[in-house]
Amino acid sequence: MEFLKKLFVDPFVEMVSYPDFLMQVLWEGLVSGVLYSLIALGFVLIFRSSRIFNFAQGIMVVFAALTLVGFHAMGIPAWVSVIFTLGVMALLAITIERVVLRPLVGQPDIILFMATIGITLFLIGGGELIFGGETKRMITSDLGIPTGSVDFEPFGGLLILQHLDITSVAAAVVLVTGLLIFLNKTRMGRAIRALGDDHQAALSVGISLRTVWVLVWFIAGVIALMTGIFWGARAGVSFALEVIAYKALPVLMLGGLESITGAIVGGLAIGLLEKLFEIYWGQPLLGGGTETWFAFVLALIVLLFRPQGLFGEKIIERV
Amino acid sequence: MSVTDLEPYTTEDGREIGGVVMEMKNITLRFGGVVAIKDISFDIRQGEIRAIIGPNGAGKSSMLNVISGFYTPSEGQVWYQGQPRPAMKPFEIARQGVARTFQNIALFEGMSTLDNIMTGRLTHMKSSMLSQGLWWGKAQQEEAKHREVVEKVIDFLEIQNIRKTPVGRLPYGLKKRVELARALAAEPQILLLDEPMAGMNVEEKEDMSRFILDVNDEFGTTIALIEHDMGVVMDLSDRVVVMDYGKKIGDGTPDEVRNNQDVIDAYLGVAN
Amino acid sequence: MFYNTAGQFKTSYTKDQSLFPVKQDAILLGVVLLCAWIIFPMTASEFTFKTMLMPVLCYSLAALGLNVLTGFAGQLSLGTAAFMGVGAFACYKLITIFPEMNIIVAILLSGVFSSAVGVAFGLPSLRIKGFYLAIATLAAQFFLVWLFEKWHWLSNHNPSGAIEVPNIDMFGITVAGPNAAPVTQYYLILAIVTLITIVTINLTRGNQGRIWKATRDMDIAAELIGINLLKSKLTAFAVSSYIVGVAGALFVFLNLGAAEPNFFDIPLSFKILFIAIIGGLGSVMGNFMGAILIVALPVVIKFLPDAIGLEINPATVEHLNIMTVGALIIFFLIIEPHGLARLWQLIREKLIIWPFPH
Amino acid sequence: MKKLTSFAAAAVMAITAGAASAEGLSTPNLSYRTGPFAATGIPLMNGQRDYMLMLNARDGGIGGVPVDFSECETGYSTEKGVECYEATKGDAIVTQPWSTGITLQVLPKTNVDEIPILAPGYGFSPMADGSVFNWAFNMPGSYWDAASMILNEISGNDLSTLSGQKIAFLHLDHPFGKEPLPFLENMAEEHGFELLPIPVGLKEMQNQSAQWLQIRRERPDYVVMWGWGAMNAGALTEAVKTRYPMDQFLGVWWSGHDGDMEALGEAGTGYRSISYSAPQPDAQVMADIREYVFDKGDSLATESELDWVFYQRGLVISAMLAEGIKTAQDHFGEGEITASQLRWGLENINLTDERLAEMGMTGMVAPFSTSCSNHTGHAGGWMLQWNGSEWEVASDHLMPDSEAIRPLEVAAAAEYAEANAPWPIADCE
Repeated sequence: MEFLKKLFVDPFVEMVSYPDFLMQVLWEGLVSGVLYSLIALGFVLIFRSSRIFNFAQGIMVVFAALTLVGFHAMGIPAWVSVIFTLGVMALLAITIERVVLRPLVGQPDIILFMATIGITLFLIGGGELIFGGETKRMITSDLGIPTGSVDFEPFGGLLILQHLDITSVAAAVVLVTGLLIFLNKTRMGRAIRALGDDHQAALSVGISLRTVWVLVWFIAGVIALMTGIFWGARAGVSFALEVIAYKALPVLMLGGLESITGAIVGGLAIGLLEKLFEIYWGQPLLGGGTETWFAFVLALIVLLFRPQGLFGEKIIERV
Repeated sequence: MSVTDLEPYTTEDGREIGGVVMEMKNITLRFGGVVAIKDISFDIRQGEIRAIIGPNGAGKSSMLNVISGFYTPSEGQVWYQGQPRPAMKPFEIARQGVARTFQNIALFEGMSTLDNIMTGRLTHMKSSMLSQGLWWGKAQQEEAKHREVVEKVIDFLEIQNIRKTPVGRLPYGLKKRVELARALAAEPQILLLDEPMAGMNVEEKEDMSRFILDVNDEFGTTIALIEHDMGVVMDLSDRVVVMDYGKKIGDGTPDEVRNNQDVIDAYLGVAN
Repeated sequence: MFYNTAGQFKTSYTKDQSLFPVKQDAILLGVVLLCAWIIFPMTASEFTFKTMLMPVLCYSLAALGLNVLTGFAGQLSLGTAAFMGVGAFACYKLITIFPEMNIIVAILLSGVFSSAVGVAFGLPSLRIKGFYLAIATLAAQFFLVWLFEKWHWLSNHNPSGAIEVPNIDMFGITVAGPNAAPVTQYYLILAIVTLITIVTINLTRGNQGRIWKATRDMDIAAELIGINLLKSKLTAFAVSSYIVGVAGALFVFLNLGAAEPNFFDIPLSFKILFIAIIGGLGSVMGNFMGAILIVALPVVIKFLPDAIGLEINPATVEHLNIMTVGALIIFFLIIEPHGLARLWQLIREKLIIWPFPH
Repeated sequence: MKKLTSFAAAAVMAITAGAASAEGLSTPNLSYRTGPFAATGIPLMNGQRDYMLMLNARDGGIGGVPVDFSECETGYSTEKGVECYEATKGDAIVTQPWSTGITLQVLPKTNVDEIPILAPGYGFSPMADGSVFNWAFNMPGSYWDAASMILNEISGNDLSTLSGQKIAFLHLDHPFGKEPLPFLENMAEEHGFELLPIPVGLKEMQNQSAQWLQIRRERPDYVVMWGWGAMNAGALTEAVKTRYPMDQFLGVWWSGHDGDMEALGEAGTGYRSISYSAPQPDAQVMADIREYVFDKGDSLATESELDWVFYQRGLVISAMLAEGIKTAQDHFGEGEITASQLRWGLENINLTDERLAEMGMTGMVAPFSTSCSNHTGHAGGWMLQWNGSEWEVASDHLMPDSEAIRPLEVAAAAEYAEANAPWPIADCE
């Protein structure tokens, strides 16, 4: 009985008793969720266009952030560094397409997946070799990102919103909106989406597969840079950041590997739910630290009932 | 001779045709709102070659999938060996002696021809995982015993020289033959062939027709096949079911079907 | 010339089904076994035992387990390390609850526990496929490691959370713990690895192997020819997790001597996946080749500059090492996606007809 | 496969042969300059390295024998650490494992290999009991010392005042972070304060929002941090975000990295970190480091790093090792001492103020001495406080409550010996 009460009653009593704290929890979850969504979005774009499950997405986040900080450390103005970093990400996209993807065209999915793990290791080693292993500070203020915070006092309590977090949410909304416009309104964008639906059809309208791949990897690089800036501003820039990339995986399970909507909604849902679970159930009942697995188990359970994910279409099997 | 005549008889070429081994009773199959098969009934007799024909989209493949248990009918029942077949998993149906081939070849690409055909025997293999792990003794003997059966099939289908070739490297026609071999190796009660001649050239079709007839003749295997190449079917089969838009529009001997006005309208008129 | 197969005829199916239809293969394997059983133990230093020979064997075994699941039955798993952890923790509990238990028995038994956990996490495989399943196995990975950390009973409430192997005797010889001689441990590992490898070869070349491969190559067709997919997948999970669990117990008890929960975290899973893939999915011997490349080579690279008197910052060496492993993975995937085992096959085919090109 | 193995075998032979040819006093360091812990590790290891380089350049080594200070990269991974231990132990006279996890693994092996293990201010606190842990040394203070000093500081040297208070123990979920738990639990029970352990997993180090939400909810009177690597920066950032009062936030000596604090700047004002070393930028030894190492371009450190707490602590660590070597050399009258001779040396260190002055290190570490039954030295330390731009020594010299610690050390050591039977126990009388 006592246990059931702790499981089903106490958490909700606490939520209602301290609504300001609940709001804080939800806000923290939302901010994480936005970043999960962004990483998942990078995964989805690459998967849709090339069937590659790009494990290197997480490391691209770190690599982009390190490059940015690295350029700035050389005395280059912040925004020029951003442009240079974009250049490096484009170069990276071209190199990956040329050196890794092209020779592996047509190989089984798992082989391409492994190749992206190879890329991951290469970037970790290379990144640390070039930039050194110590944690760098993100050039937050140089980029004009506000620091500090605003306080609200809902229900007589306290809700603290970091300017940084507000900015990152806003920037993510802008980025995603821009991306959706690009995908829906431009010829190139439609090509990327078409490729996800049907390779042959996309090829027949005269789109170069290679151009699309390079472009998609570059877009993934842009997303990575942005994620890197905001996550790096929160926690410093080092390769320890790569672990957040794992969080994008259950998002993909939940949202579906090919669904852009799924990535966004799934990311937010997981960000919110894992924080709620950790604070109200994980910490009081399980000794905490549940955020490492909660999202995966949640996604697993959802998938048992909907094998195609929340946003995938039901597949009729044929022989 | 009419369809309702169920007495055993002997065909002109001397094959024994027995009683009904499988019967479809009012089968209806729906996917969501789409009706793929609508209230179809027919039977398959022991030892005969039974064809299901019809234009593209007539529901032939769906019908075959119902027989092999891959789809469960929305309404109606399949009777097998005189009894209604309960809801079963496809693998259980296979274990009851229903083997099949596939329209789009479904061989195990990572295995050799021999291993592919050996998988046909697995419903007959008994040794436990433990004895397989230990290999020497029971598992080894069993392996050799079933290998003999498989070698007979290989000889029969004249594919000795590709025995150890990975099937991924085989040309299309041979793949089809290996698939037939795999189904035959199971020594099935009923052999289902899903468009066995699709995509073949004339020569390959002739070979395949010969094998189908020989299988039926030599092992007495009951065969149900779907095919849209009318010519081949009419020569091969004892009785033919004709489907169109999910409905049965004709059933009988090739001659009867050929003269059926509905069939001529729906199928022959279109095809020719 | 050396691989001339002319004149080797098979007169029975049993002979044709034997492991080495070609005599030279058997000879080659004999040479390898001779090295493993006699030459290495006589020449290796303690360092070689502890950081190369024994880890290579343990990693090979773990990769073999993964290969049963991924290479033979086609179910991609990213949670191998967690199942190694289950094996290691189970062995630790067995040894501490029943101190009288023979260590070999305990190690072989601990696989049963990882096998059971593997089956539990394998259940979703019937509904979840491909990358979705791979991510689902990550649920096992993260959940189990979390459990190792939070459930202090598993480590007997050791304040550090780590399991530490006590000194264990077998027939009067210390075989585990700090006082054990590396050569003893090496032989024990080698014996168990050899045994399990033989059993796995038998399983995978016979009926069960065909069932798994059929499931892997085309699961729908497999079901329609009479394969119970659930059973096929679950036996694959069971056998795979058993082997992986034994590998974990072996690694911790006979090689490492202690392990923290986070040792079984995801980098280890990936390392084993690399081995299986570089070695060759669907191959038994490939795992050993893969392990040599992924486990032993970095050790060599790491200590080579020092050995030849080259002064390089060790951090630089490590960075280069990580890069090298990454590049090697990509390189091998490009030249032969089916791994070293297939590469060897191709070389062997060339050797069979050598010196005549046709 | 055969070719590969023979290549590997050849390479191994090359290694073993190569390792044996090293000259001088081999004092390998199992360092980590890669991975998520590199940021905090690098300044420490630079300090260690530079001190030895300085001795070689200035005095031609120790007692005229050059020091061979090589590093082996572990990335803070226990498995790689053991690899390094095996690789370097050949002619090493000491092993410096640099992680509590590696220390715990290597600990039983050093008994067999007879190599002293030097874990200054880390490792297993009961190593203080030299009768059980013959070969292990963790001077000048153990984690239990650190925990005790922190409790003394916040209670104004009267632990009973903590009664009824709540102390959150934010720690890395790793052997290192869990190490002080037994002591803290004991103290909580004895003095009636509530201890709230909050673990931070390796994967959560940079995203501690859940932990800090918990802190906000629980409103502890103090937060004591056992953090390392990227965890420290993560925790400090979150503390600022949640407005946790910095003067109620204290860390162990590994949670006081200048780099992290500089990133925080003013916001970190008031944060305290216990330290067994105190930076002395004007000490003679710093002048020597600059003259003999840094200005020659032999150092891996940067200019600003030289004044960091961690860099200077690195110097102290090497200085203690050097002192152990010197003590052994003097006692045995040999320059090229063996591992077991060094063991004796480390067990008989007597680092007095006079000696520290001779070394040019006055005030960098408190004087202490070791003995057979006391391998920790229990030198005590100082509370460093961040003033917004740099660390300040904000307390008098503090001492741990040895009366409370000693019985726990002895009991834990005995338990360890029992679990690892047969375990040799020395007679310290």
